[in-house]
Amino acid sequence: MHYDPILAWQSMPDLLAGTATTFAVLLPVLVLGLLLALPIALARLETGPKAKAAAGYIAFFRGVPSLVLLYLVYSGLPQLSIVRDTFLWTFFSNAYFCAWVGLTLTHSGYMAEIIRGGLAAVPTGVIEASTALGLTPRQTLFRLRLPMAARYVLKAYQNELLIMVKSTSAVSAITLVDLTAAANTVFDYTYDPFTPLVTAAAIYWCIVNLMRTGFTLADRKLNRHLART
Amino acid sequence: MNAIVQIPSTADAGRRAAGLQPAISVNRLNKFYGSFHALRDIDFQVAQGEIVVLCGPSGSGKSSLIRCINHLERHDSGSIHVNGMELTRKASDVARVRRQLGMVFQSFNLFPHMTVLDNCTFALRRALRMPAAQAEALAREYLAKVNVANQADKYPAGLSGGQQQRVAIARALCLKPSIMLFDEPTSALDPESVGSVLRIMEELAATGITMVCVTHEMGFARRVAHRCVFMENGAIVEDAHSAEFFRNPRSDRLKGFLAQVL
Amino acid sequence: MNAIVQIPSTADAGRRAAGLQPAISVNRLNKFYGSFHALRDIDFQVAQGEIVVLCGPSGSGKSSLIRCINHLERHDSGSIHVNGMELTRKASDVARVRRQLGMVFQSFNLFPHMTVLDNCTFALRRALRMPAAQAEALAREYLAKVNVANQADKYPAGLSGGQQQRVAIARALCLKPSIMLFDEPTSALDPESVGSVLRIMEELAATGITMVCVTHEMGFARRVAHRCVFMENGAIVEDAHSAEFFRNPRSDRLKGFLAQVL
Amino acid sequence: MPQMGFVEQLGIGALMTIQVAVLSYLLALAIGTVFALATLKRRLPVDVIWQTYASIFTGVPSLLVAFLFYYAGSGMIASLFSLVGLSVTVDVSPFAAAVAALGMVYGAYLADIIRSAIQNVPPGQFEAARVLLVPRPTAWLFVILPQVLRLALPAMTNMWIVVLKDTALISLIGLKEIMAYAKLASGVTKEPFIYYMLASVFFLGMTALTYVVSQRIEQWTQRGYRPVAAKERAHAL
Amino acid sequence: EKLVLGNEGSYPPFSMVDASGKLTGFEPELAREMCKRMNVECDIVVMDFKGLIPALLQNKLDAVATQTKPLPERKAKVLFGRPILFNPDSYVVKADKDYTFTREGMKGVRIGLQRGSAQAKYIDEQFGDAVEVVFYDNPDQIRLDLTSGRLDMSLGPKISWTNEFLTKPQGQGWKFAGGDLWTGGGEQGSSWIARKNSQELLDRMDKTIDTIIADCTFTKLRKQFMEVELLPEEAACR
Ligand SMILES: Nc1ncnc2c1ncn2[C@@H]1O[C@H](COP(=O)(O)OP(=O)(O)OP(=O)(O)O)[C@@H](O)[C@H]1O
Ligand SMILES: Nc1ncnc2c1ncn2[C@@H]1O[C@H](COP(=O)(O)OP(=O)(O)OP(=O)(O)O)[C@@H](O)[C@H]1O
Ligand SMILES: [Mg+2]
Ligand SMILES: [Mg+2]
Repeated sequence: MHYDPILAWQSMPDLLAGTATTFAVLLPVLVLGLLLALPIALARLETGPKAKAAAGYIAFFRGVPSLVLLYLVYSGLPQLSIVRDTFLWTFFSNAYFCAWVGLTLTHSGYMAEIIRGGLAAVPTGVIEASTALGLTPRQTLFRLRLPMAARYVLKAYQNELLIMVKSTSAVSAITLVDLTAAANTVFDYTYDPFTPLVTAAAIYWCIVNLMRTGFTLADRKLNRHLART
Repeated sequence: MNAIVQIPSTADAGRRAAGLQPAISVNRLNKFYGSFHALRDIDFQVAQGEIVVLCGPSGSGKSSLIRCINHLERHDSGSIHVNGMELTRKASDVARVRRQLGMVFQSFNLFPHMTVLDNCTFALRRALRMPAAQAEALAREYLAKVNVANQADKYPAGLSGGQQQRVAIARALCLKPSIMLFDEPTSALDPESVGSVLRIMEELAATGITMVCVTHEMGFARRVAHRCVFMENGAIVEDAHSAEFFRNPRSDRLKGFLAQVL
Repeated sequence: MNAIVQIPSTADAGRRAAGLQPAISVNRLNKFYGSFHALRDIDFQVAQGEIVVLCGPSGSGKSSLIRCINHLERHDSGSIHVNGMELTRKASDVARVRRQLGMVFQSFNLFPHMTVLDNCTFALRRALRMPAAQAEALAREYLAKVNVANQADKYPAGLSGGQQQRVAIARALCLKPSIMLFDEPTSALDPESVGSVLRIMEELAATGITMVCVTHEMGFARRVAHRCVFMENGAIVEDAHSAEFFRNPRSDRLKGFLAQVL
Repeated sequence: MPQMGFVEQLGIGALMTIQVAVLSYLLALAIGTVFALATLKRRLPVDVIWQTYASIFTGVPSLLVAFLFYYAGSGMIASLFSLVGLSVTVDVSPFAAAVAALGMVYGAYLADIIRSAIQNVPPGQFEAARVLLVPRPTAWLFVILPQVLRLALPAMTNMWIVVLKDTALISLIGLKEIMAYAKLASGVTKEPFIYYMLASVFFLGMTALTYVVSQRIEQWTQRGYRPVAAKERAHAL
Repeated sequence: EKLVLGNEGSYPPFSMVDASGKLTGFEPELAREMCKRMNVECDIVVMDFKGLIPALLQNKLDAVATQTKPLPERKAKVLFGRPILFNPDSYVVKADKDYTFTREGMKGVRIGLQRGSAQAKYIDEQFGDAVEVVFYDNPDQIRLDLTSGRLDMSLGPKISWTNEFLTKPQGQGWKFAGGDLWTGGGEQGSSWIARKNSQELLDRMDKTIDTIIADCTFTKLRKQFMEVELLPEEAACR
């Protein structure tokens, strides 16, 4: 078993195309997941039926393997005629759309829990100070609680994001050729598992470590106020 | 340094002389936490420009009263009027009343991720929609008044407790409230910082602003307050001119309390 | 209630009368945090049974000194002897010296997940390997001494600040130290709780134990301490009999300080 | 309708999933704890090792790590032993490769979680234990650990669920866990949804069980902490 | 002597795991018969198809008892035994559609193929980027997507497409087109394989299978699982 640089070079275009697919799947999921997670996290902080529903949502989508969720969206929903025979089909016939839906649901489940944790960690006194200064609850939420929560959860968000980058590879189950799938295709043709997978691993490594660096910089910027003097 | 107060207060807080509207008027106020009766039939008036000190043992309801007045807690019955406006649960009423009130907390509650200057301009810009430049000028003016102008670009964590509390006072003053509420503003401070905050409060008192202050700094109460109110178990036990309050405590409980804290 | 002390201390702390070994003897002690010189050439002696109060402005190095004495911080030069034993970096020396010392922190530092009783028996059982029954009996005895016997089965969070601090004192006393160190034991407490802790400390002083106490409670210092030491900028500025300390402060800085805190 | 035989196989797969997940998680906990303790104080050599480890194992998908261990593991172990002059041939089983891969990947994540929990235990707790003469190991075990657990539990529970679900990715190295059986069963019966749904029910059941157990542990770690008074929700939207 | 054989396990009726968890299907049964006659103890390991050759190369398996097409790049790595079956490929298209299988005729067609298969390679060589290829991990998904309308056609082995699709209700309205194709370099038979250094083992396996075919046990086994004949030699056993 040895690393074959020539094969690695030859398969580079395929792997880069796979990387592009990975991003095409990932980026909308990150944005949509975040947007979806916010109202769920807020509902979770309340009491009563809304909170129960939010808790159920989080439990369900964190619990179901994303592979199954993707299958369900991609192959399961078309069995229903309201999906199959209406305008919805124009969306659901597209594998990217299905990937976005499936992964967004999973991601939003995790994110809702992370955001809830961050919001809960904002000291009550600070919220009261904002209230006493005359800010409306909405202003307090967007201008104070969320910015502070973002600072608390940076690390948890980083972990979720890194795991998300890698678990995007589940989309190969619904025909998308992401980076892992691209490496697997090379592997399928050459029976050399080592070279394409190590090359893919190297690309993942670059992506992830760029993100980690980004987070370190963000942490330094956002948490300036904690810097020891 | 002490202000010449326009309206001498009467110890009989229930029925105030007519003419000038009271700054704060609390009537038969009751507050429950679940089944716990935290405030019992409170009647409490503060005249315009009056400085009132609230004291009493821990858990007696001092904070609860202050917090009801600016609606950080909802009251369950009775009424609260601030400068003649009734405080109801309507968001618009709450906002109108809060515009009259500045609040300073025991634990400062500065926004840790904003610089001192941003702490002060935050409400000006977001709540009053003041242009940034104007807000900054105003904030710097008040920061200078409390002697922390040179700390404007630091983060709160970089300041001593006394400096933080003075920033908190400046932050509240920026909004030009007609009434300031203080909830144990010095009890989280080290002994030397206490002095600097009390001095700022004295200067503030001299400007004729109305102040309600929960504190155990009896020296401050004696020197600055017009009236002292002693609470216990959610009720007002004594309410008297401050000279009278210290010289002639009527109830045994207040006598005991003063013996402890003096 | 005040104890009759065996050994009258002399204000000149540097050269003590021979005969009895000093409880604590600190010589030319220096301590740096990075490049910051926190303790400068400290000479500091405490005789057996002596009660010493340390005071001074924030950041003057009071805590650092106390913490060096029981090796919570390492000193960089100079020597520390406790009951004649030198404190070096050797683990066995550190342990031997710590056996002599009880420590009470400003923030109590009770173990939040253990009941009051377990807090007290923990060290007895784990460090001294005392049988459970004996440890419990001892712990209950000391809890009774500080008047919290009836709280033994509660968790610290269920107690008031004053009660928590008294538990912390009992926890330290259980190990029968010959010297007690207090670092601002009352400054995290509400005004009424302060009284209860100071009373326990006075009773403790009356038993003839050696005590070093960082505090700004000047009333306590006056009534109980034999000697008061004033620190500033990492150095000892004044060291005098307590009567002398308050009556005749020599340095201007101490005069200013006393004016602030009294 | 699902055929009972296949459901039984799913059960066998579920057992395998649980075994792999539990062992991986224990390994990850061990690795995480060691790294957390080693990196509490910043020391250059340890820091370099840790940063390299973290960047590799959080940077590479766990599937690929498992692949490498499975296919190249024997060689790696042999060359490790040959460094000390031993010639050893170890056959890396899919099970061992899976456990090692998941354990090492999630160990990197857990190290961060555990370290920040330790750092958030008030320093006064360490100091109180020291001045009370409590030996270091005892203090860690009885004073620090319960408090670390209280702080880290939510994140650790999350990580457990992630590990559990990640076992599904390693069927590619021949490990027959529940998702592999679901795939086999749907391949034979041509009824994919039934078996994938059953597999999901298993995962949801495990998540629910995790929730119940973590609540129990949480109650235990929360003893002594006053329940935070449910304040009025004046601030919520 | 003990042999470790690899088998796919999810390619009915050639290879599957039945409800009791037992590996069965034509190939495992044939392999068991072969082992019996070779007088060796066999361990049949179930593994993803694409894991088989790497595992073989890594000595995790001694031979692979799953039909494998002799593609050139495979032949470069492993040895192929005697053919186990002849299984030509054919296009599967909507019954009411007629395609000419040229670059022009296939323009814009969406075709579903198994990832890494010989068919995928063939389509790529024939039509390049004129067609839109969608890759799948397993043929069942291709069939689902044909019926759901995401795909226009597929290309795959006739035997399994007949068994699994065209003779089933959901395959109504679909047909083979384009005739028999021998994708994968034109070689016609699919075989079992072994490592390059196992020529001797492979010869023994081949010889044993020859005897199994000769005494019609092969056909008997095959009939338990399917109707179509797999080898020309089977004609003797009709
Ligand atoms: N959010 C709450 N939920 C339940 N009980 C509360 C709440 N806030 C306060 N209380 C209770 O109400 C009583 C009065 O509390 P309050 O904080 O007003 O007292 P205080 O006089 O300010 O005391 P302190 O001097 O300790 O600040 C106390 O017994 C307290 O336990
Ligand atoms: N761990 C540390 N690292 C760096 N500097 C420190 C550390 N601990 C204390 N210092 C600095 O050493 C000086 C003395 O601190 P110390 O805590 O001994 O003062 P103190 O007299 O106890 O003050 P206070 O009354 O505020 O408790 C201060 O300036 C402080 O900032
Ligand atoms: Mg209060
Ligand atoms: Mg200190």
